[in-house]
Amino acid sequence: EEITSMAILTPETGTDFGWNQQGIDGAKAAGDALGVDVIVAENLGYGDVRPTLRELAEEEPGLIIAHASGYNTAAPEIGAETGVKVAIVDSPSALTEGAVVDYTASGHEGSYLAGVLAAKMTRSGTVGIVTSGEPPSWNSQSAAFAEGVKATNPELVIRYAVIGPAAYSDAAGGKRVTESLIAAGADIIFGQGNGSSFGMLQAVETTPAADGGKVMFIDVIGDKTPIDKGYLLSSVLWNLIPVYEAMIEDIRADKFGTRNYGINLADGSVALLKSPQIPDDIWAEVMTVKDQIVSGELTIEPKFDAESVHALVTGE
Amino acid sequence: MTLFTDTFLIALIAGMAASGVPLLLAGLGEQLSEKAGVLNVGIEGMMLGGAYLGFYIAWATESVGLGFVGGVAGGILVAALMALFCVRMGLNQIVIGIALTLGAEGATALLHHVQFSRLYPRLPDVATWRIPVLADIPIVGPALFDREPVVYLAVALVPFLVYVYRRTHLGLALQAAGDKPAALDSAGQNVLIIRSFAVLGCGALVGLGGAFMSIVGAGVFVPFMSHGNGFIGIVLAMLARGRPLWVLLGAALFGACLSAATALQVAGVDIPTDVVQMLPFLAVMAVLLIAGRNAKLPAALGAAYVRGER
Amino acid sequence: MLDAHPSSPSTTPSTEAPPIVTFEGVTKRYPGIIANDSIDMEFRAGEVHVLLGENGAGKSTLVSMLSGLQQPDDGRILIDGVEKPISSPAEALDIGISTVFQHSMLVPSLTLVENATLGRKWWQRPDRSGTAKAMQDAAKRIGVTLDPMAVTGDLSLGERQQAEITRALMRGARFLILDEATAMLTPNDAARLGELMRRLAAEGMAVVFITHKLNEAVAYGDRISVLRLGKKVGGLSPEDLKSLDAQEATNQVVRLMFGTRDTTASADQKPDMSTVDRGAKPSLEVLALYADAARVPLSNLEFKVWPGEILGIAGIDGNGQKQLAAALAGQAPISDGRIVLDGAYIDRLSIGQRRAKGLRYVTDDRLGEGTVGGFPMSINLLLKEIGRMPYWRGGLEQPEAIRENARQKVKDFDIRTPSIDTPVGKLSGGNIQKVLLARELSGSARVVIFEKPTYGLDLANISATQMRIRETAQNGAAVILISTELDELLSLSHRIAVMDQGGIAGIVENTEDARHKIGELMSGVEK
Amino acid sequence: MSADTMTDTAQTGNLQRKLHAISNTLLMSLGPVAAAFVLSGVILLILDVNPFSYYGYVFGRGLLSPTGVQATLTRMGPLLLIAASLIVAFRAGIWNLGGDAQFLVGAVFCAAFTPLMAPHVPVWIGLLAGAAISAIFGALWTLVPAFLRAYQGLNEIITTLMMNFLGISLASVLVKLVFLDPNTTVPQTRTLAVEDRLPTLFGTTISSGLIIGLVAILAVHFMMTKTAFGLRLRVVGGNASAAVHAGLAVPLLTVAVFAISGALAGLSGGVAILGQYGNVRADWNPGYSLAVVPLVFLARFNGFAAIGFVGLFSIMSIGAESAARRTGVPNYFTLVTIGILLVMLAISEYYGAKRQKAGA
Ligand SMILES: Nc1ncnc2c1ncn2[C@@H]1O[C@H](COP(=O)(O)OP(=O)(O)OP(=O)(O)O)[C@@H](O)[C@H]1O
Ligand SMILES: Nc1ncnc2c1ncn2[C@@H]1O[C@H](COP(=O)(O)OP(=O)(O)OP(=O)(O)O)[C@@H](O)[C@H]1O
Ligand SMILES: [Mg+2]
Ligand SMILES: [Mg+2]
Repeated sequence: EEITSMAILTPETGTDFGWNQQGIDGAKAAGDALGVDVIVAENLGYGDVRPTLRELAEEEPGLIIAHASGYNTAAPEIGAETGVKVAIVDSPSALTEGAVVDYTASGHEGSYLAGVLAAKMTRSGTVGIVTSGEPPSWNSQSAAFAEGVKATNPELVIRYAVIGPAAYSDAAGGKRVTESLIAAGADIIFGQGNGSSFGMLQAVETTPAADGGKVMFIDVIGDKTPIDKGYLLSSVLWNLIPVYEAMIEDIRADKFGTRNYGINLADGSVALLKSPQIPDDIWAEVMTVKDQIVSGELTIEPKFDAESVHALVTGE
Repeated sequence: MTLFTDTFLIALIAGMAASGVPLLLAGLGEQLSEKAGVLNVGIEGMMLGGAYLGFYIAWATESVGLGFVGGVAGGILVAALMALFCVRMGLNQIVIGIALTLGAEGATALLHHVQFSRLYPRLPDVATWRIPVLADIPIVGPALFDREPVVYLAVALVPFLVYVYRRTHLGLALQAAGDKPAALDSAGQNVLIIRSFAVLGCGALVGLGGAFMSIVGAGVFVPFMSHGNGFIGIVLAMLARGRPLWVLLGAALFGACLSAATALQVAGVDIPTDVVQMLPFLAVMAVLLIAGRNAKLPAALGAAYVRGER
Repeated sequence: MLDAHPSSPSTTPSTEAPPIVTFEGVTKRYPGIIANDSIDMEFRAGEVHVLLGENGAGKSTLVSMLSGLQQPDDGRILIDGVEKPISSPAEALDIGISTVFQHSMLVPSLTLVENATLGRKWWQRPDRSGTAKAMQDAAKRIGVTLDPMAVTGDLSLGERQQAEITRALMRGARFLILDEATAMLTPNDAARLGELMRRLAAEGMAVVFITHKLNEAVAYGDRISVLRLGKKVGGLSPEDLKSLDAQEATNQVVRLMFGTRDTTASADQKPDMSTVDRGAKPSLEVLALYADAARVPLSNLEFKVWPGEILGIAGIDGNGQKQLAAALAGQAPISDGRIVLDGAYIDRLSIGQRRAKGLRYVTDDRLGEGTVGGFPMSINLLLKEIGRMPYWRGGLEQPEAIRENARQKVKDFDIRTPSIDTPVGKLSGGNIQKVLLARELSGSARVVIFEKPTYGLDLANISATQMRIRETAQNGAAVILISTELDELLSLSHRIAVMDQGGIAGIVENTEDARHKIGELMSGVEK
Repeated sequence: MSADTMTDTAQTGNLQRKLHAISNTLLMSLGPVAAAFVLSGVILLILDVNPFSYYGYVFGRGLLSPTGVQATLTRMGPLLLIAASLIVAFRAGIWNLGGDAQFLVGAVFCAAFTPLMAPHVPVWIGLLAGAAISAIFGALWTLVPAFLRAYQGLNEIITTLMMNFLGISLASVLVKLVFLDPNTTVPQTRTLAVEDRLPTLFGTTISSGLIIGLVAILAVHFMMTKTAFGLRLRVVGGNASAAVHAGLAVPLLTVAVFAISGALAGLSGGVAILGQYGNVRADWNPGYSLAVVPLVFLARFNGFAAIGFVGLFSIMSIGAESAARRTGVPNYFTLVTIGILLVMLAISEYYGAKRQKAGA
């Protein structure tokens, strides 16, 4: 079956150096590479997305990518109603031949590596996790990060704080909570949040660690290097291009709906950003762990619930 | 290593102040406006106006001081629309308030999109003033008495407003404008001027709060960053029933609850985050249930004043 | 002293002073009505200019244009001979026009002092103690005592009116307007205010005085203008007033006001003692009643009212009359004692239940609790009958029945309204009262409490209302008549109780010497 | 905030006058729409977008395209229920600003129980039960403000706002911790199967929630303007002291108002779930109540006018989303457009009232 156009829907604008931007940029790149036109519907929020889905379906795209876990009920329903193929996130069980695929993007493997990196680089022995809320993808990355830290050095202390329920845009809250974690001894912050992550970054930039040195920031999903002031230690980068490309190819091969997609270290769709702040020897050690994961020697189970995160950080 | 070190406690108390100041300013502003009879549900919009313009000017001029002036101007800009529509023309205050909130949300997000969304500029740390003796008090001193000057200004506004409300004719005029505007009018004072003044004053205070949020609180502007603070300001103003000190206490309570929530999480106390986040609201509901009694609002609150109308 | 009849006018300035304010063809329209129709009028220094007219004639409208609250739709206003609009109250005050409005213009949440300082420069500190002293001095001039630090909202309507007059005097203006300023005053205080008006005029002030009491008009006025349906229909010049005696002047004014309609005032009638049957069971018994109220708690009230009897309640306004009425009607809680209606205790019953048992209460707070200002007059007439047949059937409104009722009441009670759909708040003060009376006096009542039923009414309406109060008693209801008008009480009541500071100072039979006894009770002689 | 400025216009009038009124209303609502377009058109020009193509898309999508108008009509269902909820409260002088939480609490309980019931009972029973659950829980959420207001005199603006914050949090706590669908990692309730939802109308995608909404708002309008009960509520709203004086059971009526208003808001949540969403996700809050509050004020608490304003709002929100995408304007612009439209509507309502006064 041929596909000449596809649509992607995101809840926020594609300029967040994060989830939305990775989705939109990835879809555009995949489309460019494989000759598929891409319609972008961004900033749709988390409310009623059905009208937009129906409207996009009227243009008879070969695929609609519903790039938010909040869309995973609506998209398959509208897909079924209008006969358009859809890709959704966070619902592996929704897989339907010829109709629905899932790509649960979880950077947990990369986050584990980030944990290893943080454990090796902390001077104070305390690392912090700040999130703007507790959606499944944040949870799985927080949990894997904590596992990576503990696996590297069980003595280390992990401090964990959530800004608020769905406080995605609360930049001031992000800064305040990050400052508290720094005061609690953290000198490396693993931060997840959309707008609020800029507040976290600002806190890191303006608050010295207990020893007077720099606090370093580990970001997720996107690459904030262009706006970095020297505090970005790393980022768990996602690359959705291979995922979307695979979907397009499966449609062309009439195999759509026979498998789900994911991102992982092995094919490079998840990667750890190497910033100049990371010494080469430590980077090499982290890469060793990466190889273990890629080879399957080490498996990291994703944990999507908040309780697992809480249990891991308190070390229970 | 114990968690509750001085540094951590200082950060918690400082965090309380940082999240409390915008609420304090929002509450004081709303209170001023309500006293004069204008129910201002547009303060979320005024806050965003202040946050955006304050941040923009602080960033463009690299001057924090000018930034705060810009914040005040941003708040006043939105408030001027409120004064025009609701005080001058007498349009429905709730409709206009919500319209201004939506409009300011959209406009500031749009401006941010055009100007900052590729760069997300962040401001450097804001200089603090150390208050000699007080700053030496352990824990509380560095947390509260080595702060950005705006914090002192915000707190100083409390006694200042108490003075204005109780000891000046302006205070009486404000109260009359809210309780019985016809009486004020027939006494020869222009109700529309008093009310406009109150609304613009509200815009100035709230805008300053917004600027505090973007310049000091976050150091960055992001869309929708006021995040419901304006609505909490309305609650604080109504709870305080015209008394500025109560707004201060309420803002401190909210700030304290937010800090406490963070402290609980950082300490690893395993209660669901959402439940922890309900704390401040539960606290206020508890206060209401225990101490709640006839909370009288100004009699003419929300009603436009038209001379000779009856 | 209490029956101080108005003294005759003192010497009027013989040389006419120039007018301070002149109206030339001034017209004011409201939806459905021309409230002032081409009015030509002059207000001179040194003159007490009395405006007379029935309820709704347009007197207050005229005042509102003098005081800057309203602008004329047509015509010119000259100030000191120069055309100049009075575009705001501030301007009116600047010109020296100080007004006591018919409806209170005090802020309830402020103290009297604070109200008195309203309007001063905003940055100044209110000089509370200085103003309080000035206020007390001014109050002394009209012979009342005020607590300047009292919160206005705690005061009775009468006290508020006294405070407003005091405030107007304090402003030291050259043009004083008093819109029904004596409506809430005791005859004694009214007489004093009259004397004061004369003094002020003698000092060169222009006074505009609106009243429904013709004796006051004739006694204190230098010039009388009569309005009817918005038009100036005539008046008495100072020369006329000087040349006519009081009775002739009154007759002439009545003719101007009411045309040839019959308005025989009932003031001199005596109550019909035959309707009372004291052998029967009393309709209402009040036993050792106590109630906590903020300013005037009720203590140990005890009285009975028999069917057909009118019990007057006299006393200076603010001595617990309002609280008593509210306690009887069930609007305010009592702390001790019992209330018996037709042999059954009603003190535990709700307002609605008491009403169902035949207790009626005509409040004096017409806009505050008597009506819903924004609702049509027709609905206000049925405010206490909501859901009843025939106006509602099965819970559904019957518009025709409701309108018919309104039309009937408009006719019966001579309510002047543009239409029965007009919001009641837009009617003139007197007409709002008629709506209230029309509502309360229909249906069967066992006990009716009238609270200042005639204040603000014009002569014709007063006599009509008094007639209705009598009829109510004749139909077998027990009536409690609260009034500050001693003459009214004496002409209607069978017995009169005097209230003082929340208690009953005494109850006297309405015999020849009642006036004297009541005077003694009110001034506390018997204590 | 007094409700007595919102007087009922006299219901008298013959056909001719009605026609006149209708054309007046049309003018009064199209005028401000046009003015809003001119103003936001200026902003579009600054953003280098052709305003005509933008508004072409807005109406092309929201009003003229078949699926667009279906989306508009579907969206109206829950909004009309919210409007009905607010009209009851506002007319009675109860400023219930907690509609969003009442909506969510109703929605969450409905979404928690209906999917469990659905497989075991006929569809219509499941739907009825779901609707009842949502209404009951919506009403329960107003209990605290209702009693505080009725018996303590505590101002309901404060309490409903507080309960709003609490209810929004509670809804997401319930979804995350209690009513979680065990079969997915996403914190959301179980999903009601599409075939178990409210039927759509005439083979379109329009949810029959629209009918429920229309019936509710007309019923409320009728109740408030034509029945004794409604009049009692309006008296309480118009002048509470007069209501006491007239012997109305003000506290009971107050509680009743809260209960009805909360139930309608909860039902709105139920209809949204049963008709469209099928489940509730954690942290979901469409904020319908905040959007509808200005609309019912503009409608002067009149049910028919509210239908018009809700319709206009739905057209705008459906259309503007589409127009933003097609013209490349960030979707934030939709907020600006709606903000400007509200101001323009308020201005036209103001002049309308003024003219009415002058002409009366
Ligand atoms: N002397 C005064 N002059 C002017 N305004 C005053 C004065 N006293 C109080 N107010 C105003 O009155 C309002 C209530 O003030 P206050 O602090 O006295 O309340 P409160 O006595 O605590 O109320 P409550 O008794 O109901 O608890 C405030 O708006 C205050 O500014
Ligand atoms: N603001 C207003 N809006 C509408 N109608 C009004 C307004 N003010 C007065 N009217 C109408 O104008 C007419 C004159 O009213 P006005 O108050 O001047 O009468 P009045 O002579 O003072 O009567 P009263 O003796 O009862 O006080 C009345 O019919 C009244 O209903
Ligand atoms: Mg006190
Ligand atoms: Mg009058």
